[in-house]
Amino acid sequence: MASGKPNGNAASGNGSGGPVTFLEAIKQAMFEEMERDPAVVVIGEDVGVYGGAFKTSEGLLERFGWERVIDTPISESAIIGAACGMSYLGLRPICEMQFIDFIACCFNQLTNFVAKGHYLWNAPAPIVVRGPSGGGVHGGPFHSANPEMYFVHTPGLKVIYPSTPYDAKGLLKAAVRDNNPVLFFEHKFLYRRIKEELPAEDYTVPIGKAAVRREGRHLTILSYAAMMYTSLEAAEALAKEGIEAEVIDLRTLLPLDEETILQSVKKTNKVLVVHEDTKTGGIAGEIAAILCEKAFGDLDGPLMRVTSLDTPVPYAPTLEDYFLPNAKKIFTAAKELARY
Amino acid sequence: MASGKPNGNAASGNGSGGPVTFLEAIKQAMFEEMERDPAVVVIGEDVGVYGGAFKTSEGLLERFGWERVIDTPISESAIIGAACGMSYLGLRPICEMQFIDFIACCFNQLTNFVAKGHYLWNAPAPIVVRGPSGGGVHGGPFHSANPEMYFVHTPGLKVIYPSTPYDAKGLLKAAVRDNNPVLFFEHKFLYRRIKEELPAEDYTVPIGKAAVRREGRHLTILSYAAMMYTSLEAAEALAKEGIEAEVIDLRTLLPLDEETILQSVKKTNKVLVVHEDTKTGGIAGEIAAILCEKAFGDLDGPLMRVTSLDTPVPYAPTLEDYFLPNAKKIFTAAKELARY
Amino acid sequence: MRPTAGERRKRDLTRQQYLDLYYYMRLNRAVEDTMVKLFRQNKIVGGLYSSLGQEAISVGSAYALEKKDWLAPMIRNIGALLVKGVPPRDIFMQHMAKYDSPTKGKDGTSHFGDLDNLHIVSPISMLGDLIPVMAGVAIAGRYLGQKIVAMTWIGDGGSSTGVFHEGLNFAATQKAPFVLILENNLWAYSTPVRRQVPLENLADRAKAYGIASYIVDGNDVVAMYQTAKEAVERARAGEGPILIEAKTFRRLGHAQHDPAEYVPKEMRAYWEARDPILLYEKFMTSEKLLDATVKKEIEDKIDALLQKERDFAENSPMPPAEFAAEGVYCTGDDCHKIRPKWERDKHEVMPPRSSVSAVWTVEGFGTGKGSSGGIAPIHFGDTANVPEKAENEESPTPKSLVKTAGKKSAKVASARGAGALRRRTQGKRR
Amino acid sequence: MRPTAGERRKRDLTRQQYLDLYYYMRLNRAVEDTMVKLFRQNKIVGGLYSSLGQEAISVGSAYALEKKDWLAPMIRNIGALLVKGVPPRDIFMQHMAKYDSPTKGKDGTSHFGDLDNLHIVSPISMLGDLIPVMAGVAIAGRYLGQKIVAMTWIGDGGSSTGVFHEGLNFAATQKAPFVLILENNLWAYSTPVRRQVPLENLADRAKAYGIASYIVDGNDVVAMYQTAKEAVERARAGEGPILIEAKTFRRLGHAQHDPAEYVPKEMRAYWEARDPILLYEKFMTSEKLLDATVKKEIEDKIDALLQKERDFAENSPMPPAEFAAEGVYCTGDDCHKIRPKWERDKHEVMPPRSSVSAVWTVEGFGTGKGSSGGIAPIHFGDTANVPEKAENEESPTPKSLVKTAGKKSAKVASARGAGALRRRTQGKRR
Ligand SMILES: Cc1ncc(C[n+]2csc(CCOP(=O)(O)OP(=O)(O)O)c2C)c(N)n1
Ligand SMILES: Cc1ncc(C[n+]2csc(CCOP(=O)(O)OP(=O)(O)O)c2C)c(N)n1
Ligand SMILES: [Mg+2]
Ligand SMILES: [Mg+2]
Repeated sequence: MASGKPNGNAASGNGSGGPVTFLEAIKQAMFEEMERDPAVVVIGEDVGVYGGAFKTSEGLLERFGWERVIDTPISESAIIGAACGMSYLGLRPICEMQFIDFIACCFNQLTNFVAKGHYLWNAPAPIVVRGPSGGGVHGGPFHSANPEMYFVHTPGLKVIYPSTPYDAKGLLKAAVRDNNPVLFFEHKFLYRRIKEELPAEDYTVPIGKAAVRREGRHLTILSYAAMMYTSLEAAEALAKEGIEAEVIDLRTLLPLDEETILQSVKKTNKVLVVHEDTKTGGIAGEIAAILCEKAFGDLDGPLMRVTSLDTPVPYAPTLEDYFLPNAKKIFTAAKELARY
Repeated sequence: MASGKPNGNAASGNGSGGPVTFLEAIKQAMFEEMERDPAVVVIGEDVGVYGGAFKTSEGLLERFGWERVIDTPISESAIIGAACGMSYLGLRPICEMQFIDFIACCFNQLTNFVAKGHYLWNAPAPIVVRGPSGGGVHGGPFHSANPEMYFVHTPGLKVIYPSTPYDAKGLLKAAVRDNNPVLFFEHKFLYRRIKEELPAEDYTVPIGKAAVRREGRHLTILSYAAMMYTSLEAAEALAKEGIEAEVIDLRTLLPLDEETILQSVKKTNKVLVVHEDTKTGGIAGEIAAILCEKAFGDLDGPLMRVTSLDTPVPYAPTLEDYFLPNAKKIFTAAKELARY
Repeated sequence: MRPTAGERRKRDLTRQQYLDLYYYMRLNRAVEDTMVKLFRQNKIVGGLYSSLGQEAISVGSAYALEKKDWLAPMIRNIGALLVKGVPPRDIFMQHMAKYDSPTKGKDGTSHFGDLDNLHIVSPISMLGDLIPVMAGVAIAGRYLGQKIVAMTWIGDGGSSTGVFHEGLNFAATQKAPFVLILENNLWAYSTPVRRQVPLENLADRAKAYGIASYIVDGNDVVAMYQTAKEAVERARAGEGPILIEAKTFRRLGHAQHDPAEYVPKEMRAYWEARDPILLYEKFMTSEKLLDATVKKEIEDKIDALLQKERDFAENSPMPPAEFAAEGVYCTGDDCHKIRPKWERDKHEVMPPRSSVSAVWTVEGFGTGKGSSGGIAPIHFGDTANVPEKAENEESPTPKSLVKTAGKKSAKVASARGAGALRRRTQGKRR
Repeated sequence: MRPTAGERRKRDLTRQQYLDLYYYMRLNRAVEDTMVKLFRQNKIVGGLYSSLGQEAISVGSAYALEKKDWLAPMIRNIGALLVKGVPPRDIFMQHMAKYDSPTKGKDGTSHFGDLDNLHIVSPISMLGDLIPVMAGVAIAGRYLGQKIVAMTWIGDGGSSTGVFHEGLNFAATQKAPFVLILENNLWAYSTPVRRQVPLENLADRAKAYGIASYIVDGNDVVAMYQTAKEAVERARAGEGPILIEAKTFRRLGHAQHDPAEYVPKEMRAYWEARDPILLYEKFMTSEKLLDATVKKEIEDKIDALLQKERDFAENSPMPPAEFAAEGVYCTGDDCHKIRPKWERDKHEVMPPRSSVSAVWTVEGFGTGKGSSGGIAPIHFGDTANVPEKAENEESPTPKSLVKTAGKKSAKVASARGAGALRRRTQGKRR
């Protein structure tokens, strides 16, 4: 296999034909970006020979070699620091956190070094930091994190949290090509549960643009990542009761696509934000403040939120189910909101 | 001096008579708690012989000795980790971050180990993490942090950010006695600028209670730390124009004192949040969401916010002044809000 | 403080101790075998890690601790928990997320502790974080006069984390009574040790902190125990933290999901032949410490125990959903019952007896001045300026450089006499 | 790769090099003296750090770099910036937060870089963070075929940070062409080195990574240069990262606000007598490299230069307020102009030439299998189970343990033959 093409299970370029999983979409994005540009390298724990704890980088080492697929020691700060240094010479490193929870271990490098470089010293660090995030798979309190708000609150970073294979691939490619540091969260619940046919040709999805997943006129549900599906499920149930929810996938959390949000609010006059992240300090608050500033007159009801509980992610399925938002909670909140 | 009383400049107990600075209040709180309870120890960089970079622990080593005032290597994760371990045997460590910015270096220990212990394993870690925070003193991008929201978004922690010497002392004592991990931010701009007479006797200020600093009926300004003074200054200017602002000092950011906030909103029907923290993801958003949930009917105007810019803290005084909120910006926003 | 050879010999084990080590290794393995069965029946909620082939390390090292000592397990230290007194049911229930488990289903695997009785600290998944925590436990114990030792484990891979360094360095500066067992099982997930740490012996990590270290065959339970015992007693005696590298091998994948095909077959085979239980059985048999009857007795005892424990675990309910919302904060008096247990006169740490002169003494140079009355910068440019001393205001005291920097002159590059400087070699190559 | 003694001798400096070192040390000190004046006139915005007495380190080490090499300064490395080609005005303006400074007033002190021309990376205040960053620079340069070396500095205090460990360990696993100068000035703010690091020689930190290290007299500029030069060339030749401990002393306080009274007077006096410029002047004079005329010339040149640079800096405006809002993100094409400069055939790193067999080879045991087609856990309990191999399915290949664990048998505690186990000593005490 030393110089062969990757095999069927390994990474491959676009267009194998059938629908691909979220996980495969990530792999394709990395594969294609590495094919396109030798400045793109992958760095992380067990990303090479093993192909990543979730096999998202499987086949990359085989095709691109040891210099471009770097298995590191267990040192998240070294991964981010080294990637930052590499980007200073024109490389485009994609860093993997084995689980996104471990991003806490390189918080300083990311928020103080990487995020501030362009503003302070004109030293942009175009790196991508990606990894499996989110709950619902009984990963327990240290393998289920939704750390997005720590970074949405850090000027200088961009934060992406896609929900479909199409977006995952297109946004990851956009992230690699972006001149800023981008955090890219992959909800592991979606990795193999969602499949989609992808275009054969190269494409990107623009960073900073939300997508309307379902049109509706009675209220707007804003969500992202795994909660998109829960929200859509709730929207179907609401439709049966005559409530037509517009469901918007935020996709990028920093910068937020205010335009799409405001447009929808103008139409529906009511907003429900659904996020899997914990409640206090979650993105629903930021959206509430934006709506106050820019659409107060449009609001016929209060912004409402359905979120996880303000606790660590518990391990037992009974507890985690209770902890997480679900379609019923969304349905109930939406019905209440619709009454305004 | 080996066994003597601390001298005039060093730490001393309550009641020296005259008004004391914010800094002195902090020192008194630590001194008195250490006198009261041998379980209380202080740990951090240069806290012993030097008495802390800002001299907040001056005299403590002299009085309490090497075992209770621990000069550490430059290792923030070791400080937090060790404090957590010490607390497991019943000690009550007060950890100093030399500048609060360096809390980013122990982010993982704090948010994953310390914050989650009680919920997960019934292992509360009653430690206090304190340090100088905030801008306005030309400390530049790495010595001016307002990191409160990272921790307000972390269930299991408590977050305090006082504005007066009285509160600083009373809340720090309450933090030491609290059975949960408490982050205690000391705005360094206030250290020597604010003086106040303190009670001679032992007292605490309850965690989780806001304080109404100025009564008013036209709108409510919510703020904390250094921005309290800026808000009060703006309130005076507003009063001259016939606008009476109620100014509330949040004091504790997690848990927020919703009762006091809601009470005021019931009266004024308008809310302006002022924080020195950057805008996106700042606490104003969380407050906006809470008001939507619990006081939507009371709001006659949109929640407005005056905050720092969404950038790192710039170094040059011209830039930092522009970056920070000031009385004029508050005044302008409040006038606009009052018009609703 | 170090024991003489004579003292060491006396530490050879009693028959009961030999049997204990055997029992706990067997129990460790049996508990994990049971969990593999539970896993295959889909009764384990999350991942399942294995310490197959590493049991001698967990058992031998934990067996060196006294009841009052503290430990914190990592994922492959079920054996240490058993030795410390955790009943197997707790381990089963942790993995099954049952309501009767120590964490009541909130956390899983070996993530649980017992601060009050067994003196066990829960780990978190982030590798290395326990090291400063256990250093803190160690110095708190010393502060309270308890004469305890704190112990934890770390993998070859985990030794690359920043917090390993901060924790061990801090422990060393504090001379904390702390023993760290570095389980070098040659792999960190899929990454072989040479890609994580460019060292022959990971015990050399200790050299960065000036602390003592040992290398021990981690598949030899007696060696493991004796080494740990010596380390624990040295640490207790005040010699500071000690690092023990135990050489071993991770026989299965990282966790149940991982077939570990990246490991050469021959390597696995080599280590399978060095199974610590097999080796120990051979030894015990040849030393007449074990025969078929005793072995059978032990096996029956374990079988019976585990059947009971497993039944209990299986019958325990899942936690009620609403319990998820409880317990983020410790509120009221009931949730924090830990009070410092003073085993020294606490007045020693209270003024006036605690008071000291707050100055540094530097060997060869005396002490500086205390800091009282200093000022600190707030506006960075607004503090009083320090008058700079003229270069030669004070006449130089010609002290030996060796003392100052604590360096041995032989190792120092450069000429002392500037005239010779040109022809000197430039730096000791090391 | 190591130079022979003969080669080393040839590296003795030219007259011009000797003079350059002198010039830069004097310039370093003069620039800082000027800044002290500016500080006292309240023209410096933030704090002011000093490298008084440490100039030989910054100058000697940076002088060992080639133009294409990269460096990143810490707060006490103004001298290194000057050697690398930064004009003094930039340093003045950085401290004065002027609009013409490299960061246009957004950041201060030595916090600025020049990625395009001078190859300087800006530090941040958090100590140690530069270490992995410069390791990344080093491996990126190697990847592009540029044959560069990356250099940075760290204090005795900074060597206790977690990121020091992660960065240096990573660099070592990568054999990165990276040189780290550990400036042991015996104090970290108010804390003496023995309270931060329990080592005689901080160069021993290197032993945790199996990398080469040197100890050098940091007040001897020629030794510093020659040591750095040798290290730089060894790193460039592929020997991996190298740590140099430079022994020195922080002559002033941590920054201008700190009178540093905690330092014993005698210690300061001792080191004042070892001023690196004085020592070097003595040496140069005795070697007839410097006389009063040359010295005067150099002083005049520096005076004239700094007068001009200072005037420029003082006349530069403060940044306009609105500029604060600009530049958080790089938008458009103008703000990121860095393109990789390939100095090797880039097809080497593109398929098919880049393709490899994705397996680990373990010395003595061959290779494992590639990972293609594996699956990963998502619901932690939902993946296919790995059939466990029976203990003795494969016959053990009796390979030497020495190879396996890479350990020397002499160092290993425990008996190889289990029968001897009882009477063996338990672990090599180290
Ligand atoms: C800080 C951190 N990064 C990554 C991980 C993911 N992870 C869990 S175990 C593991 C490998 C651990 O290897 P080692 O320390 O050698 O222990 P072993 O599994 O061999 O017992 C990794 C990478 C983690 N737990 N913590
Ligand atoms: C991570 C981190 N913690 C704390 C500080 C605060 N601080 C700045 S310099 C310093 C002392 C540094 O000592 P050393 O590394 O020896 O360098 P020196 O000042 O002696 O050159 C400290 C504690 C910091 N900059 N970064
Ligand atoms: Mg391992
Ligand atoms: Mg130093």
